[in-house]
Order: sequence, then C-alpha cells, then structure tokens
Amino acid sequence: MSEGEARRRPDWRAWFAPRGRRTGMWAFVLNRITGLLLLAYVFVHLAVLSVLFQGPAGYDRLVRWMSSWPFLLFDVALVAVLLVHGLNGVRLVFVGLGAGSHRQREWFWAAMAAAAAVFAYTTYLILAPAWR
Amino acid sequence: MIGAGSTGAAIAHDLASRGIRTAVVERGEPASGTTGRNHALLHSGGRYVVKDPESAVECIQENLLLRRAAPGVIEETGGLFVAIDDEDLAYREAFLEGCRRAGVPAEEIPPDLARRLEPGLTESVRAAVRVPDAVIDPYRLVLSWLATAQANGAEVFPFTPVEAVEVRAGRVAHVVAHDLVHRRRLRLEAPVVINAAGPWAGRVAALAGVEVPVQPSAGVMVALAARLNQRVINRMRPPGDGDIIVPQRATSIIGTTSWNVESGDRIPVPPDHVRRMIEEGAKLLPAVREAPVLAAFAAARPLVAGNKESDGRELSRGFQVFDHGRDGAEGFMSVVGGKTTTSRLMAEIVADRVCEKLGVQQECRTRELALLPFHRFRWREGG
Amino acid sequence: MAEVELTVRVLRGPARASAAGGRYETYTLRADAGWSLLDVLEALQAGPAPDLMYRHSCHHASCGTCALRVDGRERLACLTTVGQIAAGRLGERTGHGKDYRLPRGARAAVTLEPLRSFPVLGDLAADFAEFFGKLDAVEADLVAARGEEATHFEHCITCGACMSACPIVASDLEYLGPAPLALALRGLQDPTKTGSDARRLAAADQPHGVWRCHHVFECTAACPAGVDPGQALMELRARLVRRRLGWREGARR
Amino acid sequence: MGERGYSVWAWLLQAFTGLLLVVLVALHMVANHFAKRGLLTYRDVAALFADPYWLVLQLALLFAVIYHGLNGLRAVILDAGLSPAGARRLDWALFALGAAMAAYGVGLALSIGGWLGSR
Repeated sequence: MSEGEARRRPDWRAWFAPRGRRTGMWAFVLNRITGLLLLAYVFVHLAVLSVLFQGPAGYDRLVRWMSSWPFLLFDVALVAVLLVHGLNGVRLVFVGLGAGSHRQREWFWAAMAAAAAVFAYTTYLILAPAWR
Repeated sequence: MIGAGSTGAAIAHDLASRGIRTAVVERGEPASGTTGRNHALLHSGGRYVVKDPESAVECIQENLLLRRAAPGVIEETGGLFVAIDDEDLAYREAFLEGCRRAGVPAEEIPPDLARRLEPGLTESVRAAVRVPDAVIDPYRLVLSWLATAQANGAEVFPFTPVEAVEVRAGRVAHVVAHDLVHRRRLRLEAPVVINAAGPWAGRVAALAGVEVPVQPSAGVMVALAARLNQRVINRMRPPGDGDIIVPQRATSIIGTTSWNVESGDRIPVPPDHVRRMIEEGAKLLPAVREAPVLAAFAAARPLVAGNKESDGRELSRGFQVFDHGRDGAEGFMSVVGGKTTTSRLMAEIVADRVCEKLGVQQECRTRELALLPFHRFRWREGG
Repeated sequence: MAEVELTVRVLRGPARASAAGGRYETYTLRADAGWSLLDVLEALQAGPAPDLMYRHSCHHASCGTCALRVDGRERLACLTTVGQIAAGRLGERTGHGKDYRLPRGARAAVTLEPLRSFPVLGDLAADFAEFFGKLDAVEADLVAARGEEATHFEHCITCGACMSACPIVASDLEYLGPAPLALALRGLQDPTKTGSDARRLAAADQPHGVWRCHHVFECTAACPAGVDPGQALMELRARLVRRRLGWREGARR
Repeated sequence: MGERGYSVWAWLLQAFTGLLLVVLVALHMVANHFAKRGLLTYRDVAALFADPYWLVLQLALLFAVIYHGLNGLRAVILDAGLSPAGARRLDWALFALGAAMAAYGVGLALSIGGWLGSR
C-alpha cells in the first residue's frame, strides 16, 4: 500500500530502445548519439588545437600526422556524423514548429538521402589528396 | 457497494455525498461490465414514450440533470427519430403524442431539412422528429461518480472480487473480498450491503444465500470506423434490432440485438447479428454498408426476470430493489435493472432506503451536485 | 471463422513501479480468429488464470482502458483480433470485420505486456493515477467532435498508448507527455468549453512541457484513435513561440 | 529555471544556432579540407585568422557550437528528469563550462591570428 512501492523510476534506457518502434524513433536515437559524439569531438578538437600556441613547428607536425590514412578515415566518419546530425537537425527545426510534421518520416529519409549524396562527394574530396 | 458500474457508482456517490461511510468493491476495472459496453446514448426518453411512458419521463428529467452535473462527459449531439416506410409512418402519431405526454421536447421537421442536417440519411425519409438525445461516455461518467465519491470519503477497490457475504443471525455481517491490487483479503463490516453486480447479481446474491430474479439479456453492437452521423438517429418505431445509430467521437455505433444468456461472462458475438446490424443500419444511413467495421461487441443487460419469458426486449427496462431482509438477510439489498441515463434517480431511491435503515436523516443532494472530472479518479489510496 | 491455436505470453506480477519486474507466463488456447484480445484474456480468466488483471470497459476503442503492448507495440486489446495476430497484421488499426484467410490449424504466438512508463496495478493493468494527474494539470475534458477535420484532438481516448511509446515520458517523470499536451491544445482551440487557458499554456510552457519533446513521433504512430498528438505538440510549441516573439495569433474564432 | 518563458528562448536559440552551424561548419570544413587539397599548415591558418571577416566567422562558429552543444547536453540531462534545484545547478555548471570554452577559444583564435600583438 505504501506509495513508494508504486512510484516509477526514471528509465533513460528507453531513449535507446527501438524494439517495436518506427522511423521517428530511429531518427531520435541517431540524433541523440551523433549529438553526444559531436560534443565529445568538440572538446577533443579544441584541446588538440592548443598546439597552435606552440607555434608552427608543433602544429605542422600535428597536421602531417593528421594527414595520415587513419586520421583521414576519422575525418570521413566525422563528416558522416556531422551530415546526419546537421541535416536531420534542419528537418527538426521545421518539423518542430509544425511545418510538415505529418510528413516527418519522408523528410527524415530526404535528409538522409541528401546526407548520403554530400557524404559521397566529401569523402572523395578528403581522400583524393592522399592518393597521390 | 458490490459493483462499480453505473448503478454502484451512482449509489456510492449519493451515499458519500450524504456523509455515509461507503466502500465499493468491484471485481475488475470500473464500468467493465454492462455499463461500459452500452450504446453511449443519453436517452431523451423518445425510445420509451409509447411502450413505457414512465421510463420516458424519468429519462428526460435525468437527461437534463446529467447534462448539468457532468458536462465534461457528454456530447450534446441531439437526436432524430425518422420514419422511412409506411409502418414507421403509422407509428408517428403515437410517437408524437407519447412525447407530448412524457414531456420529451420533440419538434417535427420536414424530411428535407432532416437530410440537410444529416446528409447521410436515406432518401426515403418520410418524417423526422428532433429530440434532445445526447451521447455520453459511460466509462468516464462512472469514473466521475466514483471520483466525486472518493472526494467525499468513499473508498473504492477496483480489482477486488467478492468472495463471501457473511450473514449471521438473519443479518448481513460483513463482506470478504480479494483485493488483487494489494494482494490481501478485505473484510468489510457494514450494516448495509448493496448488490449492484448487474448481470452477475444472481451470483453475488447466492453468496449471501438469497436469490435474485435477474435475467441477463445480451445485445450486439457494431461500431464503425467512421462517423456517419452527427446526431443520434433512431428509427421511428417500437424498439427493435438495429434501429439506432449513435455517433461517438470518430465512430457510429449501431445497436442492438437482444437474446437471453446465462451470465454476463464470455458472451459471443454471433456473426449473423453483426450482419443484421449492418443491414438494418444501412436502411437509415446507406453508407453503413460500405463503412469499415471498427469493432463488434456484446454486453448483457441485467433485466428483472418477470413472469413473461421472451427474447428479453419485452422485460421492463425499469429497475427493482430487492430487500433481502425478508429472505433472512437483513441489511442486504440487490438492485437490478435500470439504465445509465436514469442511474442517478435509481441511486436516490436506493440511498433513501439505506438512510431509512440506518436511521440517517439526510436529503439527497445529487440533483444539484456537479461531478468532478473523470481524471480525478484514483485506483488506490494515495495514488 | 477459423480457429487458431494461440500461445499467449503474458507479463504477470503484483503491483509494482513499472512493467519491469514481472515474470512471463505462457498459456495456449484455441481461439476463434474473430476474437479480440479481450475475448482471449477473458478466456484465460475463465480457465488457467482466474485472477488475471487487465483493464477493459467499452470494447470499441472509446474508453481507452485496454491499451497494452502487443509484441512490443502499443495496441488496444479490443481492436486487436486473433486473426490479425495470426496473419501478422498488427500494423492495421483494427482486426474486426476482416477475413485474413487463415489456413486450417493455424498457430500463432503473441506477447502481452502492460504499458511502459506506468506503474502497474497487477499483471496487465496499468495504474493511470499519475497520467490522470497530468490531464488534470491541463484541465482536459471530453470535447465534442465538431465537423470532419483531418485531425481531431478531441478523439483522444486517454488510453496512454502515446505515453508508453514516448521515450521521454519514460525518463522524465514530470514530463506532461503527448496526450495531456494534445488535450491542452484542444482546450485552447475550443472556445465553448470552460477551463483556464492561462493554466493550460503555463503547463505547456514549463520545462517539463512541450520543450521536452524531441520529435520522435512514436506517439502519433502508436495512437489508436488517429489523434496525431505529435502534430498537436508542434502546434502548441509554435503557438508559444509566436506568443513569445510577440506575433499576433492568427484570426481567432 | 522553473520560470516560464525561459524555455522558449532556449529552444529557439537551439534551432537558430543549429541552422547557423550547418552553414558555418560547412565553411569551416571547406576551408580546412577542400580549399587547398589537404589540411592547412600553420602559416595558412595564421593567414586565415588574420583576416577579420574569417575571425568573426570562426568566433561565431565557436559560440554557436558551445551553445548548441551544451544546450543539447542540457536537454539530454533534463530528459532524465531533474529536480528544479538540480536543473539550476546544471545550468550554472554548463554556463561555467561554456564560458571557459569560449575564453579558451577566443584566446586561441586571437593568438593565432596575431591579434594579441605578441608576434
């Protein structure tokens, strides 16, 4: 009878539990994960750039290092995450104010299609210099 | 109180509002029996003006009282009685006369106006009469009654089936019920125990060793996945199968058939009844035939078994109170029959009797009292 | 009608804080393809599970008591038929009035769980007290339908399906959630009803109001009444934004 | 935090910075990756940041990222259901973190662009 026994507890695992769910949920999961990844990346990015304080020698060493294959692949992944988060985000701004929200599923796939197209092109641009 | 359908809930509200300590035990969800599965019609009385004028008078009076007490659970749609063939037309005079006598505000309108108001109506409308029918949400009405009773100190125990009604030395002593929510046995001592179990009233009465002449009479209703009418549409003729279509939210509900069953449990929905509902309904609103079915369902009305046994429609729609003091169970009463529309009146009469038994002098206040919104109801204390 | 050998896995257990923590019981029964899940549950009650707890009232999608999770998705038990389950057509709103042409001796299995994000009274019965408190906060009422529009927020039957489907309702206990917010908008839109618009707007504008919504739209997908609470939320937010920016409301009827 | 009206601005600014970021991040990526076929050297970066227009754009990017990222994080944490007191503490913590990031970022940009006069 005590109230405590019946009081439910916050369950944030539901954010990442797409069982039985549909497109909108996948979009949300993607947005949330990419958002958190990007925030983590911003911290790393700013921290790494502190080498700029050390002048040209340190920075150019870093740039050479970052032009290597593993880092370029990391950049490619970063672009993918940015595109997914960014273009889905554009959808969310409009959908979030009620514009086209009953077509939100279609807009999600449109955003992802646009993301894929831009991704293909940028991947080429990033990796092409490394070929030669 | 045993049972939280419209009868039990209305009585609990009445008793609690008179300051009488009240507890309600219900075997499942409130309104999970007959009440929940009714037509959703708030009767104007029009359906009874010819055959059962007393019921008609009660209906129109209670209709107006309920609109004031619980506007939040009522859709003020209005209703139409329409005649579509010669036989219906022959009923018109008696119908209008009945309305006049019962005090049901009825206004005859030209058939083409009826079709303008309800474009879905059949072209063969020959006569049409407007009445103050309305659509009610029976589940939320029951919750409103119970919520108001709770606010007045009543205790409500859903999911608490009754296991025993103890009678000692010719008096009802206590009720034992299994509270499934808190997994405990409840022992409720009360000088008066009221059996409002609807079609299951016979079973509950048997626990106290007495008998109640209740005849469950089943009816099938068909809800369509479209709202084809904005007003309640009745066939202008004596009540029969498929002669009423009630709009509720996004649906239109066609009702109903009638046949006697053993109990309120596990009532089948015979496919031919569904077909008949659709055929009869289509005579009023042709689009019924094409509209997809949302659900077909059945419920049992708890009718008072009279001497005359037939298909159940001939039995009185009124209610009866059985005082089992005569049967050796003083303080135990059964309430059988009735309609959701007139539950408040029924409750007033029953509560007056209870007050008499308890020696309490408190006037009934439910005519004036507004009900709390349904969402104030709580399934358990402190919830 | 065809008979189906139906295996029902039911998440059972005493009153508890959420659906989690129960145990699955499995029952097998022969069921008519035309039965709804309410018929199935009643049959279980009459047979192997006499004290099975579940909520039901109107049996035609109007009372909003019988919502539960069927194979992980929110469904009204009254609209879900055995034939529909056997045919794997749970995406359809109702299984009534359809002939799924099941083969003779068809078998099917289904898992039933109470709604997510609700305390449980026992077995499949969700406790709506907390949810009803949120309806109270926006002064929700049953509002009469008016005309035929694409979206009728008044069709909301407060069944809780959207609340169960929403991932934020699960984590923020104070979040009003889709149905209460949709009904807040409905209350604002309906000039004939009582209730305080200021209170509704205040409830929608607080941090646990519309701002917690992240456009998942599972509420809309789960709604058995075609209400589209997601759209309602967006409109409500747009209203709050316009008001804050000092734009005049569009022509008020 | 419990006050009304606050959340509207937070949401609108989140939407606005989001749209802004799509443009600014695109420019940032173009400048860093695609303008020169390969990453920029120290000299390139210094030249860019010496240009006041670019500096302003990059500072706008910095501020937008800080707001959008931290407010996004705030939304995620609030979604988990914080008490009003907890939410207030969170706001202060995120504000302090944002201010520190901004100070650091501005210092970095001004320093590389030669605006501090040290070189």
